[in-house]
Amino acid sequence: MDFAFTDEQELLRSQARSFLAERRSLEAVAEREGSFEPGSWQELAELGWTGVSVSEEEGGAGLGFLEEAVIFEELGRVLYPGPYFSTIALALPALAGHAALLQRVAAGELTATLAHAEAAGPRRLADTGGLATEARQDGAAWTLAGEKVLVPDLGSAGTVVVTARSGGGVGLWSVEGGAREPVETMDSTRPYGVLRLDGAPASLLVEPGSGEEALAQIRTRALAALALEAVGVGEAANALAIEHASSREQFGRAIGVYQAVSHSVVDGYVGVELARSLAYWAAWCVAEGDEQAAVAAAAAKAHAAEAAVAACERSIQVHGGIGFTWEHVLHRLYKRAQWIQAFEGFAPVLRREVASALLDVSEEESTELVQQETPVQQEVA
Amino acid sequence: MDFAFTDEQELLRSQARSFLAERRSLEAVAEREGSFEPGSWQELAELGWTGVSVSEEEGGAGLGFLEEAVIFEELGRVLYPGPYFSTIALALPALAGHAALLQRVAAGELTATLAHAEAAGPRRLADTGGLATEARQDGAAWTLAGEKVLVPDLGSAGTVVVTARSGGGVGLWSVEGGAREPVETMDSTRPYGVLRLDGAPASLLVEPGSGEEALAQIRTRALAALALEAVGVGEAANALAIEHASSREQFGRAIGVYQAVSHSVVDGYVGVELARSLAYWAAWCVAEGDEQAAVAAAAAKAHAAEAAVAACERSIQVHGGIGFTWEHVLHRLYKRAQWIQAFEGFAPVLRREVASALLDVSEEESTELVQQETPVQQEVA
Amino acid sequence: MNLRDTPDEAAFRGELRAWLQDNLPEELRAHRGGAGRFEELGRAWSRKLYDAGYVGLTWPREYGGAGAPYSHQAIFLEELARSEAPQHIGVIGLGMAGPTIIAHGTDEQKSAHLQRILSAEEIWCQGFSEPEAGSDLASLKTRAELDGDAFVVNGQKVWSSFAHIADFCLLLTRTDADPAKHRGLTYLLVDMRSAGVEVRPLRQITGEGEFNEIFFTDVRVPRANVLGEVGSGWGVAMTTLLHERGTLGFALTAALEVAVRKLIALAKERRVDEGLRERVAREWIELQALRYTNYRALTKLMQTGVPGPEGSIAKLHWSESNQRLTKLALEILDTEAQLLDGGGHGEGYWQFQQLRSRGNTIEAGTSEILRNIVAERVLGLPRSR
Amino acid sequence: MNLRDTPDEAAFRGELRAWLQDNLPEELRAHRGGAGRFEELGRAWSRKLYDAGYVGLTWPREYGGAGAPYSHQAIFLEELARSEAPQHIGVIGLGMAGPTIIAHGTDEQKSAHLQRILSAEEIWCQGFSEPEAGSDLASLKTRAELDGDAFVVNGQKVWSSFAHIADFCLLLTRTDADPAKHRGLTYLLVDMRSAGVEVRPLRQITGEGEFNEIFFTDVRVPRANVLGEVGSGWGVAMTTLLHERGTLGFALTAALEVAVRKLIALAKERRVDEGLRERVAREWIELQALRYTNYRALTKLMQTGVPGPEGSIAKLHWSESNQRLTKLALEILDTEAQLLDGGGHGEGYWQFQQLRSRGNTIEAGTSEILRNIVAERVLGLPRSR
Repeated sequence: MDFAFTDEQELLRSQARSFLAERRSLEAVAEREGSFEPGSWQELAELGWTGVSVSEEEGGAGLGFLEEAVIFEELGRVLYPGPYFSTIALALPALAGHAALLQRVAAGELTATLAHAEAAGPRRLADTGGLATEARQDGAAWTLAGEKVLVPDLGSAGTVVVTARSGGGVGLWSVEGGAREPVETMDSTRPYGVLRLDGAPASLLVEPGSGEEALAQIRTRALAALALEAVGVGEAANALAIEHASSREQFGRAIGVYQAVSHSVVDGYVGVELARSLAYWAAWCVAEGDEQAAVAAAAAKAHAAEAAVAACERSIQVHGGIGFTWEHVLHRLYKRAQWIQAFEGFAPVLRREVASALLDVSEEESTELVQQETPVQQEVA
Repeated sequence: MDFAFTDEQELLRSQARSFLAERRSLEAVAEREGSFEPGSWQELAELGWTGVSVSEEEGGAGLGFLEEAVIFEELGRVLYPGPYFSTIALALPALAGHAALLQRVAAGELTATLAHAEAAGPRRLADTGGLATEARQDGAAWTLAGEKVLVPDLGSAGTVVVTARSGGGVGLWSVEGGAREPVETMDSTRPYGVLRLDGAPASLLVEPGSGEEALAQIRTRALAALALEAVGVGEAANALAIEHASSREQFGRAIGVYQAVSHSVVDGYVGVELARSLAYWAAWCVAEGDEQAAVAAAAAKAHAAEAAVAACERSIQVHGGIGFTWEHVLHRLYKRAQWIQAFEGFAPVLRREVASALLDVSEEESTELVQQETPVQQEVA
Repeated sequence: MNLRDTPDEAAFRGELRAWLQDNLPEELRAHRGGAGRFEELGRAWSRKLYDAGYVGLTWPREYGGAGAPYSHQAIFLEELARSEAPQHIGVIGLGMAGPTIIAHGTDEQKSAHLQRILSAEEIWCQGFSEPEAGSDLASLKTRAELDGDAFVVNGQKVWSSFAHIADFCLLLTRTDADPAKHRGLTYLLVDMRSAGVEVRPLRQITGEGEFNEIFFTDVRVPRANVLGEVGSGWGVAMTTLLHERGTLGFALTAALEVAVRKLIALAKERRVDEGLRERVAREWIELQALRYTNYRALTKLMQTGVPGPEGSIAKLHWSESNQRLTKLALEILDTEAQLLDGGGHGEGYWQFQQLRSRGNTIEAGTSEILRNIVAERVLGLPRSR
Repeated sequence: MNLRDTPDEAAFRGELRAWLQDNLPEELRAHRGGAGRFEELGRAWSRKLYDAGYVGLTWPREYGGAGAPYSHQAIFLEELARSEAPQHIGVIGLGMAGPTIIAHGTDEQKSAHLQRILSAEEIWCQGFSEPEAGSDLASLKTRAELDGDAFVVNGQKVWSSFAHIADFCLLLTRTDADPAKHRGLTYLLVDMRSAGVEVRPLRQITGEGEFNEIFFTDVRVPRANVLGEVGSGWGVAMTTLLHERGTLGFALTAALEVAVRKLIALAKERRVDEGLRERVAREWIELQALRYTNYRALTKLMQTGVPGPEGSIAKLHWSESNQRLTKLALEILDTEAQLLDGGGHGEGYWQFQQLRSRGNTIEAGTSEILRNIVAERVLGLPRSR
């Protein structure tokens, strides 16, 4: 039993933190109004962050999700506005086996995202009902036709992994063309886009019929990644609250002496620390391919998003008027926390999924989850 | 627009309050471990409280539900452990038209309750599905057979109003016989009982076929009455919290100076004041036979029960260890608040009922409820 | 107890409802709040309300009011909300400046301002808060020094709604560096067109600039513009704040009613699940709780003439209800919660409301300060530290 | 990071699980908590655990412990919870008295008590709180006056678990009326069979008497029973409280796991609706949050030997989770929520748990005090007043 990051992982974290503090701080992001600076992507690539889990032969570091977990959390703390989540959490798993694409991602030459939702079709990765985008094969060449909505970071993504239906079922293709229309979002650091495909050339990534399985894996990774980001966001909001409560004076004293302030800050802190435990658990499950990964990721994302939103709200309240202004960085954290919260369903949606795993199963399976949900004991059984 | 009790009603309240403080105080109830003292019922009758809404011809005061509302709230404040709720809210409406019974109730000679729930049948007044108690007619005589559970105050009730099914549908009968078995409840001031009827002689009160309508009216009255009781209970818990926070010293000061204490007490107070507004609204609707009465009563009971429970919990926390002891009166208030909460459904059940009224209706009807839920404007329309 | 309108109230309501139907311009209906869009049309609409006799309903007739009972004002706000009409643009003049001038003003001040407030010829703003003096108002630093027949004002105010369009400002200043902070304050009525007054909008998290900073640099304010006595500003300011909270309940109920109505429409449109339905019902119930608490307060006000503590309760309850309700709306929008156009209600209506709602527990008395007030003044708990 | 057992941990767990299967008496399984039923059987069960080598797992070998890593203690508590077995009856001896004696005791005190604590021959209770000194422990008034070779103790303690069956008491007394309250306290080890000790059970809102009052009237305590130095009692008491909170997390997780498991069984049995299902899932998630927070703490403890602040966090979180969970269970019982027999789970199980849970935010440090501790010691906020 060892629930700590390794020394190497901790080193990665401290390097990431100092690099980001210097080059990509929260304040700097705010100064650019949260817009993506394409040059920053190359910096990330040079640090090896775009190839963390890409094999060494394909130009990556050959590490795993726990190292990516560190990056997700640290990028969340500073609201990095580039397509790291889209490229690494949403798109990368679909590129497995496609060496050329993986190499370009690792080298920082290619960003990517995933396009799945449709206006009249599925809205969540967990769902492919009504998926209407069509893939057609003409010899070795594929073309796609359809319209995708809610595509994260579409504006800054190089290639787009697209779900579509062909005779063989749902598969995944990559597309570089198509018409892209930006959509304004509350969180401007991670905008959505609409992608219109009208016979755009496409490359097959995941065979028709295997799409649902690929989506399920992507989804679990994405939920875990968002839980980690949320922990970073929440911690940043808490840090601002602690700083303000310690320095702002009213009635002749730092406002942190008042329990209405200090206890609220404590509750924000406790919430994020609990979320951190869940997020690390989910990260470990993903890294290990543990069978609990899907439930752990759903649980962690549900809890961490709520904790991050609550931490931001408490922090805004502690700041008073100044925390309500555009110039203060808090609202950007708050909007990202809300972005995370809305993606793939608010907490009740995810908790219902957990409820199914707990309640709609045989006595034995449920006992497994309840008693042995801690993987600690697996080697005993 | 006049949302105040009349001077006469306020006089009734102050008389009730001083009588109860002297003769039936919360402390005195606690000393008797919450048990019913039959002699107390005659005192209530002498004050006219058992005949408030009974007509003057039948020996009552010929007043209405607003006067009863005052009594319900005041009895709630002191946790009166007799069958007032059962007699006046649950049974009395079913006795309408039966002068002899009404006279006996008004005179304090007869207490009563309502038996509806069945182990394998309906559990709520809103439901008659699966009702299995049978009523049989032999000439002018009726007999009942069946088993009723969750009968409030069965031990102290003289007559029992029983729902049963005959050829003509669901009706209500009164029964004095049958086997009564007490059931231990968390709130010992209002125990339940099981009533077994094996051909017990019965008198018809409400014609078969009209039972559902009668139950619906009883239910609305009962929910409003419980909301009012809950306000009394919550106010009593708040008063104890205020008193303790003002007098208990720790770290050299009254603990009420700490916001962790004072703000919690404020939230308890605010919750009960809001509940009071809803409870009075519901009481007025019942008194006026307003068409919003059912929704208002459900809304008020849902909110007031939660507010009373929360006020008790806050008060226990403010009291610390002493509030957790049997000798302190707080737990009795808490248990009554929980009794109220569980009766006819916890808040989510009642809120779903309100949701149906808001959402499962035409645009126009919903606009009625949303915009004109305030009866203030009815005379304009 | 009678929750129905009296014949007089019913008549007033009927006339008003008909008048609104005939007179409310379509472009003002369903105004979403925020500063941006209302200003141009606001004065004209306010004047229209004034000409029809609907402004200053409870003000004494001698000052241009209607001398009507408070219930008329409540009905007015209810009907305005129902028709989704905006309020009179001079909310600060009507709710704060007017009552304070009536209470403390000279005859000259009364005749100079009161009627012009009602007619929206004068829009007012409030200059109380400062960057270093938020909840701790008495620590304010804006100085006013007597120089001949005028006070010379230097300092900075913040969180001032309407300052960018205001004609006058209720300005609280320090005229004496007395260590007992509450003394030494003086209340001035300041012409916003005076030399040295600069207004800068403060952009909020919604992206709009509803509040402002006001900078005063050697602004000369005639001595005749002192409201009350020199050095008695704290007491005068308390009158202003009493009126701010005293008359708040009905406006808040009206605002919440609009929000609940839209929430219900959204829930019906999206056919939400049982869990969300229950939460929508809760918001409706909380609205009723607010409404009937106000009716209780109104009844007491009409009986005694003194506003009860319900103003603070209403503000606490409304702010938390509105925050919860707007979050619920985004949850109903589900995966579209982030979309500022197309996916949500028109032009990010709910997103705007949700973000804006975070200010509700801060502005006009933070929830922390309001809980202190209720604890000490209503419940009699020992003074919090 | 590896959440699986090491081979050593797996072996320990496997043996323990098999041992429990063979040795746990059926009448002890699913013990609901509370004092009433466990006492008679508790010492025998504890002795059995001791004989099998499962008591004092992390204590040094020289004091009769197993000298095992903390992870074994965590596994022990997990497996105990899984089999619904009660803990060792000497929780105060094991968790508080033992560690404090190890840290501050004389050799004589160590040899007199440590082994007997492990074997359950000595059951301990704690005598800290007083009626007028709850959260403000330093204001305690129980006096101890030196008279020859003994201290004479007079005073009253309260909220003392196990006092009615305890052999010894950890007693914090005042030996000097020093105005600096923390000084002048002396920590005594008191034989509960001494003349002048009277224990009165304090009945709780559950109806059971889990806590006690202890009255001391001219009780003579040999001077050799002072733990630490005369006048240094405050520091010794802090050691006790540190251990109380430091080792708490796993016991709390174990308790919550039992509760969640029963909640899930109840929800399945009652086929609850979607809204309740979601709330059941939430409690399971909160349990995982507690569990993995403890694992983080355990890892840190194993790396550094020092317990982190997670003890306070775990206590805060557990107490609120347990309160919410038990209320949820009653809500699932619906109209049967009030029934103490027949309708609910056996003999009012959930009703007992729900009422008992209200003490969770009061006992062993109120939530208010714990939030102060986290604010000041973990977050570094200025000291709260």
